[in-house]
Amino acid sequence: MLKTAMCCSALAIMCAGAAQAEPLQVALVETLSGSQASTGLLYRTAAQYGIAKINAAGGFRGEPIKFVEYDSQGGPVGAADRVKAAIADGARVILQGSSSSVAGQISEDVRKYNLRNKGKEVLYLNLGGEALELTGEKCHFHVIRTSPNAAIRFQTLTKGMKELGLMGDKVYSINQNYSWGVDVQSIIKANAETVGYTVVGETLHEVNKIQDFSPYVAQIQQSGADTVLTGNWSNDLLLLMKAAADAKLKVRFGTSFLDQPGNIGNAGSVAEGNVMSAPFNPELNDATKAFAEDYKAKTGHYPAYVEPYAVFGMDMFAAALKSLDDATGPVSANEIVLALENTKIETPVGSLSIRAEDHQAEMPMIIQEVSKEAAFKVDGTEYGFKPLKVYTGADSADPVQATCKMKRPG
Amino acid sequence: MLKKLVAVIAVLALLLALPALLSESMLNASVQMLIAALFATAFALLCGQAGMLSFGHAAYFGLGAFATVHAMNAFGGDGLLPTPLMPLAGAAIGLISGLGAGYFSTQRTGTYFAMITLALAELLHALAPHLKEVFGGEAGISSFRMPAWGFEFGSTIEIYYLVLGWTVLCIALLWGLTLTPFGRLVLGLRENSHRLKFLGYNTHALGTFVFALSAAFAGVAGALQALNIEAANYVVLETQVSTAVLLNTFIGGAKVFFGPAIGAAAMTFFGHVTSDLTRSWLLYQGIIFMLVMMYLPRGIVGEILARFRGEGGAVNPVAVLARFAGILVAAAGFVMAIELTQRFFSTDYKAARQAGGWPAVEFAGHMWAPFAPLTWALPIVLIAAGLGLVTFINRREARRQEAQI
Amino acid sequence: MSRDILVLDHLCKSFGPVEVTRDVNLVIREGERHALIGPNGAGKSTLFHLISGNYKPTSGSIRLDGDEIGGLDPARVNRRGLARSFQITNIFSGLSVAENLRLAVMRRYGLQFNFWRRVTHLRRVNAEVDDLLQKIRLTAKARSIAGDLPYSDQRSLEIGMTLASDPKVILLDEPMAGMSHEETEYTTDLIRDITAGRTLMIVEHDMDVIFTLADRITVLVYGEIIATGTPQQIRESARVKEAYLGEEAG
Amino acid sequence: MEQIVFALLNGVIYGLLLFMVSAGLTLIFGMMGVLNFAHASFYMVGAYLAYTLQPVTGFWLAIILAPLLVAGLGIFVERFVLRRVHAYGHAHELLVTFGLSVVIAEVIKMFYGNFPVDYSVPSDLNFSAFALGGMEYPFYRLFMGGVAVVMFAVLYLMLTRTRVGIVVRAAIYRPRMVEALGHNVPMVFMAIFGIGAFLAGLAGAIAGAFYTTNPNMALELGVVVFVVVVVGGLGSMEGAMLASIIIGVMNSLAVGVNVSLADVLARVGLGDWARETGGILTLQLSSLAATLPFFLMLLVLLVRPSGLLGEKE
Repeated sequence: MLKTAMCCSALAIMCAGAAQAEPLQVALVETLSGSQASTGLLYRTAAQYGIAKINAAGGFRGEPIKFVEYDSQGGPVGAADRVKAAIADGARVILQGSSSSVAGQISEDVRKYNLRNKGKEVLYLNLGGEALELTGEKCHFHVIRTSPNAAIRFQTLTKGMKELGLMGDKVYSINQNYSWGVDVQSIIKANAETVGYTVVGETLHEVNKIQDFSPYVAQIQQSGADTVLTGNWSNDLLLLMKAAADAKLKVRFGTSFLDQPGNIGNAGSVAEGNVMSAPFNPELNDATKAFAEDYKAKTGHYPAYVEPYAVFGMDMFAAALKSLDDATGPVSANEIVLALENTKIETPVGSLSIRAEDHQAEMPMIIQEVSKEAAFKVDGTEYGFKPLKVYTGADSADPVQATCKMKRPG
Repeated sequence: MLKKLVAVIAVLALLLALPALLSESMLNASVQMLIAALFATAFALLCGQAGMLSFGHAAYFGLGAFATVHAMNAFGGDGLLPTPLMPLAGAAIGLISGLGAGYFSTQRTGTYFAMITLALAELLHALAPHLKEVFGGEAGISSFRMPAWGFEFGSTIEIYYLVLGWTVLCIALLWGLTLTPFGRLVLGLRENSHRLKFLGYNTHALGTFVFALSAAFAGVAGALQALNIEAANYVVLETQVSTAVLLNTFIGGAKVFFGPAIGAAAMTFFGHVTSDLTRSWLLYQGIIFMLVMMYLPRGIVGEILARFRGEGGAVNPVAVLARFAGILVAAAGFVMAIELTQRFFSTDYKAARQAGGWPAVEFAGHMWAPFAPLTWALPIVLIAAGLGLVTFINRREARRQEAQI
Repeated sequence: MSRDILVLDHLCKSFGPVEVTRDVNLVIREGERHALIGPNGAGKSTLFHLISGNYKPTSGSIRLDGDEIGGLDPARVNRRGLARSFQITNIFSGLSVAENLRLAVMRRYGLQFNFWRRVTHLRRVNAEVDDLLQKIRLTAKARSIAGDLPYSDQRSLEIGMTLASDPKVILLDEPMAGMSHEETEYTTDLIRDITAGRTLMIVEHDMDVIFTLADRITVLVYGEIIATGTPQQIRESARVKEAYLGEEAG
Repeated sequence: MEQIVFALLNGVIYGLLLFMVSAGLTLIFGMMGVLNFAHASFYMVGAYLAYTLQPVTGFWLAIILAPLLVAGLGIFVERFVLRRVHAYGHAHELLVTFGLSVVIAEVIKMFYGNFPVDYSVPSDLNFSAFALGGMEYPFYRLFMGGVAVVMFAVLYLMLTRTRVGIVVRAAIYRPRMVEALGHNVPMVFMAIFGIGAFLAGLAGAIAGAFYTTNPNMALELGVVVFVVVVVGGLGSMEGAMLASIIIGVMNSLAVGVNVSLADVLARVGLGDWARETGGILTLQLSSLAATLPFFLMLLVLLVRPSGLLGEKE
């Protein structure tokens, strides 16, 4: 079945202002058009998949969940506008994931809205904004992050690479110069002693502006590093790897977003042997295989990049709703948050739970490498991701940040 | 004169009554439209009236937004600068930065002027994320509207009236400006700045000052946006913001006073509605813009006004209606072709093809198979019929006018 | 005898290696109509550009009523009391005729950075504009867009705008260029009318105009003055004849 | 030492790529006074077309056919879009090409999706040309540089040695005069537009395989190309070449320079103060590599507005 029949919000606009809709309304506020749309569209697919599952299982309190999409048109400004529209249209839950800056804006918008509208609170389910401050100084009761963050990704990555013997002693850290990249860089430095490596060089470069990475590669070469750790994504990762390969630089890359669609297809053999820490791998076990196949049957492609954990986040949400399903009538966001704090689910990769102190999800992380031996090939190449090691949620968890001072209701 | 007055009062009354007529979500869209309208009107002072095409007005809009957020955090909504007066902070920073930027950029004209404004804005945009104290890094700076003067400023309605008040005030001031000696000199600057020099005017000072005024009002628009979303993020300094206001201004008509405001409001509304309806809305926006540039060079409002003034001969209502009908039919066909193509190439369709074969897709309540002749014949027939009608009317009108002469 | 209003003293201008104005010494007396003639490329326009501030002199001085104006920008030169017209029509073609003149008049009333008065309520400025309209015989077309006017009317407007800043010295650069015989006669009358009591310096190719209009004439050849005198003197000057005939023969 | 050689070589070759794209733009800008916003879109279209053709025709034919198709697109745009708005002035021409760039990007996304497509260097070209100090230098980079140099030579000879070139150069400076002399200037414009589009398309077809082919590639390169044209001086082919290489080398060298204003101020004893003040003063040059061209452009515009080798303002 083709699901292009989106709920058009123009209609919603016209009938809003009428009585609040009975079914629970969930709004996806994502960048769905323009130059930054690619990731937003993946979150959309995952969210649709998750909602369809809930509704197939009977919805919530006898009604299917009403799912509405809003195009935030790029940045935080558009998102702020669309969040207002979504709430005005009756949405009680906001989903978003593709950008930390948008996540920060939505988090603040939800906080302010809830302060002003006691009893009509809204929940923001952050499916992928990974900046540390979202569960640090910006944390508050009505935001839940179901994705990993910089700390989770890079402490598992460094530990895993070291234990697997994939990391040398000399590490070069190259990252994008904004909060995410800065977070990653500081974690790489912080872990150097405990894991056992030296950072021989570090670079912060401009985000998505550099066409030619060869100067950076020359720097890496000069530093004598054998391992490059980078939180880069999209073009910045691809061009960096390609430039390294062109210079025949003999280093291994440790990354977090290598599985973005198109990356392996574009990098080809260049990516072989590079390592990634991510919350999913399809060939881990039968459950992951079944999930991957089911996802492909519904959406046309295997779950990749942000999609798996966005789906698991939706599963988490579904489980929390299920625990509230015994009553009738409308549900409050506070109830959903409390239920989420108490929910622990088994995803195909392992158990997933939300930490009550800062609302960061604890989830298993899988160290994997790009290899021809992988069962699930990506981008139509002969390569895929071969799982090497699994860290459970407890193993991978980062400590709660001291800056998070969450006020709980009541 | 009386007619104009009646029209202004009617529009104002409608704007005042909007909160009672619209849903909250639509009211929120109206706030965006008002801000865009003010920004475009401020921009048009420079680009339409003074004839200086700026590619970097996002800078002043953004600086206004940041100044306001800092002011909100510093004053907490009372004291010297209570919440309703916050836009003054935006105006001040816009004026100051505009004087500086204007001083440099107005030393050149034409494309060079445009390139300097572009470079200045790009520099600011590139530096901003590195200056965390001022611009808050990529998370931006957040704030909170504090109550003042007995208002909470919590609800959309209160914000609407606040934004409406400022927008009407600023547009009125800009309108008033066109009636003053300075306003007329600005037109002289556009028409022939070289001649102005030989009439004893300091054109560089004039240019700098127009630039600064335009930046100041753009700063107010930025301030209103900051008040509305209670935050500022360096993405407001992006090139897209500069180009959006440019497009809005020219779609409305840069040289007609209310053209930019109407264009901006219309395009904001268009984006608001279509972005949730179709993935291809940016494509439509681009095409609309190109068509306006090619066929309505004075902008939509500008062309309508020119017709009212009787340019291009007497208006034949039947011909106008027929042309409209033709354009609508062709547009329908075109939209259908685009939407179907978009659907057949989408990832959703790939998913649907998992089962094998070439399933049909839904559009406008019908299912269309990719290889059915009707699927493609219908849009082609619609486009041909629509354009054919327009061409036919145009030829007939041309003949009629020839006959009259 | 009237005083010297405009004095050019050893004025030189070169563009790179090319000397366009060579050691020009010239005195214009207050109230006279002084014509500047010379073959094409003699540097007449350059001289106007130098006096009006469009070019900066390489060396030498230009004094207006005793004050040095050489090297000042055009706006300052204008404010010192010297206005000029252009060979190629140079008006605000998108604005109305009255608006063109108003812009030209306003400056003298200090109305540059004025944001509080309405242009329609500037009584003295508008009175002056009406007066000018009458002088240049365009009252009936006051509200027409300047760019839509016929060529000769545009030329009249050009002269009107030059006059509007009430200058001590007026420079007219080929005001009759491209005009028919009737139009030329009409414009000659107009110029005589409106420059009564002012100092005029004019560049023109039409010798009939020059010899009926000018009190004195200066002949410029290859950037150098070869003669200055009354029309009678110029007519009889051997050097002028030689220069002109030589030019035309070649 | 090897580092510097590598950096210079990389810079020069990146500069040569910039030149390939900006060559057409500067010709068009010089002749018509139009900054063609859609020019970088031609670069993108070239890459996508070559990617599409490659499986059918093979790499070599694809990188020849794709630019030809792009040239056709350019001619179409000139004839049916630009010529129409020509009478309304430069602002309109510029804006209509801006609209066109949006349309092209959206159409590309409609057919190819949002992610980069897997267009890459064919394996038989994927070898290193030489090694220096432990780093190997990819042959394909030299190939890109070589194509650009050949292109420059051909263009230069064409413009200076042929009759057509003389007409074109004359049309850049005095379009009316050339028209009066009986040359068909609109035809010349159209041809130049086609050639410019061809060059951009060629650059895209070649560079798209080396870098990435994605829907944002026009956006990324577009503004830098403007900078090249303005810095080089409009209409000046040699200027474009010079500016491209300056920007390329600057880009490449700046990355290795970890100097901030604070370090400079430390020379005069203000280092501590600067570091405490932070902000812009402690910003390292290397993190601003992509911003430097704008500094350069600003500087050139304010000091020498006609550009490095431009002749008219």
